[in-house]
Amino acid sequence: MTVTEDALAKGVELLKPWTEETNVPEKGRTDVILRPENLLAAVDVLHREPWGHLTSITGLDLGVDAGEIEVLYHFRRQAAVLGLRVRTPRDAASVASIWDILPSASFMEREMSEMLGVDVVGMPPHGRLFLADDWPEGAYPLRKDFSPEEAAQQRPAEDRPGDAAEKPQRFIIPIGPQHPALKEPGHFEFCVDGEIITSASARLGYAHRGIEKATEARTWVQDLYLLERVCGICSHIHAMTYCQGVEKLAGIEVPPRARAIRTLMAELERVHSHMLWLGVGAHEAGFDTLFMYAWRDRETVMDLLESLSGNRVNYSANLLGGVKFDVGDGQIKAVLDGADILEKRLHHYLDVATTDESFLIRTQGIGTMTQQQAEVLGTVGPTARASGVTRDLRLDAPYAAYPDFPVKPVVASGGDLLARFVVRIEELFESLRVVRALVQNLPEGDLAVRVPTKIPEGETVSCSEAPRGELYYYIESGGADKPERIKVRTPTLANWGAVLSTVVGCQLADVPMVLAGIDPCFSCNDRMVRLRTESSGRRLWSWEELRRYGIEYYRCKTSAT
Amino acid sequence: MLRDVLTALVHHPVTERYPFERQPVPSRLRGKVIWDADKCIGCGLCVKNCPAEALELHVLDKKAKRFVMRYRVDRCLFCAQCTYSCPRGALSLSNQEWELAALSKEPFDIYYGEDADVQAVLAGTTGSDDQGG
Amino acid sequence: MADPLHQAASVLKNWARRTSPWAVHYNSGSCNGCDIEILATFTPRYDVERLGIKLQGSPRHADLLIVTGAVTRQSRERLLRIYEQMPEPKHVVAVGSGAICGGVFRGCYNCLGGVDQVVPVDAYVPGCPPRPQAIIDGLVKLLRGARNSADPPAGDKGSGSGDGAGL
Amino acid sequence: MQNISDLIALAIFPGGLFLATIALGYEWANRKLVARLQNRLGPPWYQPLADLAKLLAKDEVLPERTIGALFHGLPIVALAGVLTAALYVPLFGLRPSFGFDGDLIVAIYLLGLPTMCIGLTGASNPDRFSLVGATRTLTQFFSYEAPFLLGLLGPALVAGSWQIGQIAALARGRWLVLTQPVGFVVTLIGLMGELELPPFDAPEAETEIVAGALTEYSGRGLAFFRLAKDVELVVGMALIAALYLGGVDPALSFPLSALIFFAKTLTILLVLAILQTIFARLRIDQTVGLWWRYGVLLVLVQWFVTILGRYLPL
Repeated sequence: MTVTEDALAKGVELLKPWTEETNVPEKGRTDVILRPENLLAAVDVLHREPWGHLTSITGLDLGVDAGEIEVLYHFRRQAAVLGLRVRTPRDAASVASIWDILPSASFMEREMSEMLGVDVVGMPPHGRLFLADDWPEGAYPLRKDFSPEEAAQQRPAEDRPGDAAEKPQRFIIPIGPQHPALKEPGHFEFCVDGEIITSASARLGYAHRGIEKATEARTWVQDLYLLERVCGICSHIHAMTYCQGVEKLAGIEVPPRARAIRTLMAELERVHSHMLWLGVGAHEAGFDTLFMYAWRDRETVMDLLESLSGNRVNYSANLLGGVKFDVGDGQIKAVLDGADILEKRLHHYLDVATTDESFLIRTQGIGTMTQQQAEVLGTVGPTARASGVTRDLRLDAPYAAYPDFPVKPVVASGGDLLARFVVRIEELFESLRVVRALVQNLPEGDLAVRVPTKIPEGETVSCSEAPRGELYYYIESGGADKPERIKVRTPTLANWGAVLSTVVGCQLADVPMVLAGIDPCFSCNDRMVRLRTESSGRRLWSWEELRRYGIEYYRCKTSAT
Repeated sequence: MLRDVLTALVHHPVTERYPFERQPVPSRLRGKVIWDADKCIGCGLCVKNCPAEALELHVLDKKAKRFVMRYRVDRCLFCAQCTYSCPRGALSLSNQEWELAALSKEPFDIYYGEDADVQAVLAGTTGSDDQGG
Repeated sequence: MADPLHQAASVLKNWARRTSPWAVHYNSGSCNGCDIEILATFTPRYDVERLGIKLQGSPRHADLLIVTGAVTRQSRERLLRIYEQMPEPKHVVAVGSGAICGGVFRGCYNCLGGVDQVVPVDAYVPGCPPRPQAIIDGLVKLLRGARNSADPPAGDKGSGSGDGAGL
Repeated sequence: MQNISDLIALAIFPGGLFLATIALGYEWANRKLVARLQNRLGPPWYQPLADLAKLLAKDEVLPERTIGALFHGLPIVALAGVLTAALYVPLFGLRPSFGFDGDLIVAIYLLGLPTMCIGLTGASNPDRFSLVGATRTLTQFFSYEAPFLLGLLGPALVAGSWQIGQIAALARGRWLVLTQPVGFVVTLIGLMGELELPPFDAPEAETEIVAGALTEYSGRGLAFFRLAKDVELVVGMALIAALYLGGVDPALSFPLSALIFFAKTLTILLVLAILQTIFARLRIDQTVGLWWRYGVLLVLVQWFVTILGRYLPL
């Protein structure tokens, strides 16, 4: 009985009193069918255990004739995935909200309810999550009978002049934790009690393109390139996770050389993504020189990616069943030289981030998240590892070539912004080590295997470690050449809820850097979270009033001491 | 950072003066799609697999191999899926033509094929929507 | 127009507009690929400040509006507002196939397709994403295109794609 | 005859036009140095001129609910203030055009005029960014003004006069930076605070509040404000060079004296550029804390030492 089977058995045993039926769709994954009313009890037992963390909530429309909508709650404990399946009638679909037990689950529920029209009982009142403000009522995009034309008829009303005036308190400005230099529009409201934040909410939806619905209208091959562009900064890991899922469904074994090249591109992408964030984080703190130098040195890895694949950002290295290109001797030498240069520069930046006085006062002891909080709230990736939670899918459930080229975990215990900077830079030393090992002993073998255009019926969960954390793909095939349903839960979605819970109770003046700390990627997911508001009589502040309040607060504090 | 900054002051900046000096591009760079008329057998696999519906094949005469390939540069993702789907290797991505910017959309609508065929296609299907994807 | 003083003034004006094109960037629902390439053009290796291009925070200070991404329904109104806030003469550059015609997201229910369905666009830079050099090439073509055209007639909202109205 | 030469001094030679072009030159030098320190190529020499000409040719948008006169008037007042301050300062190796007892105080307050104007215009228009930018500008103005003034009064104390011309004459031989190093450092950092150079650029932090008080400006208004800032840079550095770095001996022939002036001011500019690039932006409350706690303290200690040195019979 391996660790995984152990964990699954423990999980199934915990849920025994409410189980209707259990089945094992694939190795390492067990599903338990529940009735809707037992859902809260089951989730509570798993949470109290604690049996792993909630990794995703997926909604499936079983079709107009079946007349039912199925909601899947997937929990992960290292390599073991336990699924709770709940069915609810299609016309009056409703599910109990597990928000009180797991605050970070709120926006996964919000997404499911907005897309499938499932009424989540017990959720606090909330505005629109992804869909546009002027999206017609009652149109649920992910339902099978949704017609894009009908939604398109209600063109967004001509620019309503009074729009800005209506919301005197709120002022829509492109600020906040999104990449400030990228100026992705977002709109943030903080409810404040004294100088402590009681609730934080973000209204995004500006980068929501409706990708999940579009995947159902395209063939498996076309979906590969659509899903690669969910996010431009971690494009390879999206395509790779999707390919691994489809290959699992088709029962195809990818040759070892292709797996090794996929892993090589994934690690090079991690180097480019973390260096990008190091620069943008410094730019947010006004340290433009570090931004310029970090991005100058990042060009080394961008050149490597371009010489290997032909494009700096969307490498399109993957094919269903393998990779497109090979790594020649010339490229091996270039990768090794590049890795040495990067290693030297990264040691320098680690030194700058940990000693530069003007940078330390913006990162030390700010936005701290304890290990227990990180564990329960389901944080993933470097944000979790900076709080001492060793959650790294390359170790927990090794995929592609990681079993042969293991990764050593990089964990810090500080939990504050500084720890997140340090973990990300030290993680890169580990990535460069794996890149050198991969490139020096690439296994022989061909590059790709043919995959049929029609994928056999079935469903699978495919996960991997993206630069920002655990990436979750749910892929369901009905046996046709087009997928039945593809659900993507991106790492920033998981970290959002956790970090915004730690923002509650945080100082006002430190909020911008705290939110930038999780390296949120807006186009990865367009999410919003609404949290519990304790104090009544809360006042809604706009971002500048918050910022100005931060100034006065610190000044009277400094003059008082 | 002081050491960095001072060494940078005395060294030459790393800036490449792009439009005036050009650096060599990597050989695998994925630029504009090039269609080779003789190799093409008109199977349309590339049109079916293109994720952005950027290719559109007009088959005038299959036996005489008279085809016209309409290529929309603005829709293209330069992902090279068509080069892998084509059984005859008729499509390839040039690594020289990647400066494709233009002040209007006309240059993005390219018709590969014999002039006579292209005129026929233009005349024949000016209005019809593309047969692609 | 004939007297030399006025002619000299308009030559200086065109030269100044061509040599100091300040830019503001707006992401109307992009996948971030083009945004990080646009940002890369400001970093040491490409450094567009040598062409006079500076990234400005406020649309009021900008002459170029660089837009990326297939305009999503939610950001359509914001794109219009930013365009209207910019003082004349102004130009719009659509970077990436997403901004030109929706790219891979063409047909998604929440995407309206290209930027030119919302604001008049003066330069298109295809690519997914285009290399930083290709973006610079697009900007240079736009600026060079503006050399020989006279001022846009008063009130002309910068005629749509086509003649690269005087910058 | 006299008032014609005054007019020329005011408008053409050491005053208006010539000073503005030299100010553009210094702005280019500053941007080029910052770029080279960041390993970038940096703008061509004519860039500030092109920026100015382009801004003057751009149409100006007057946002509604703002007072038109104030919106258009303040930039002109800012530029005029700084250009008048330039008359009392020895520029380009020449004696100051005008001088009277106490013109040091007048020059310093005229140098502070653009910051006041930016604060006023930020508060006068309804845009939220300008409001926050204005508060930050004025907060920073009140925090660096005291140490900057005291730092400049150090040499006046030694010279026993408040006229820049006389202080410069006395300071010519002895480099006061050696006897009053702390005063020099505080004044230099005070000048950075006044010009809102990073790390003190919180009032116009691009990633936080777009462009601070100048968010709504475009065209002529923006051009004048930027030109005022450039001229302020030149005048501030000339003042520091005259008082602390021994200024220029007017007896020298023309090319040499100008050369010495440019050498001294460009070294100060190099120091400013390096300081700009190696620090992250300080939060506005941190800048205020820095000035009130350390700035004022250091300069008072410097004063105490100077008084001891000056009046004790050594």
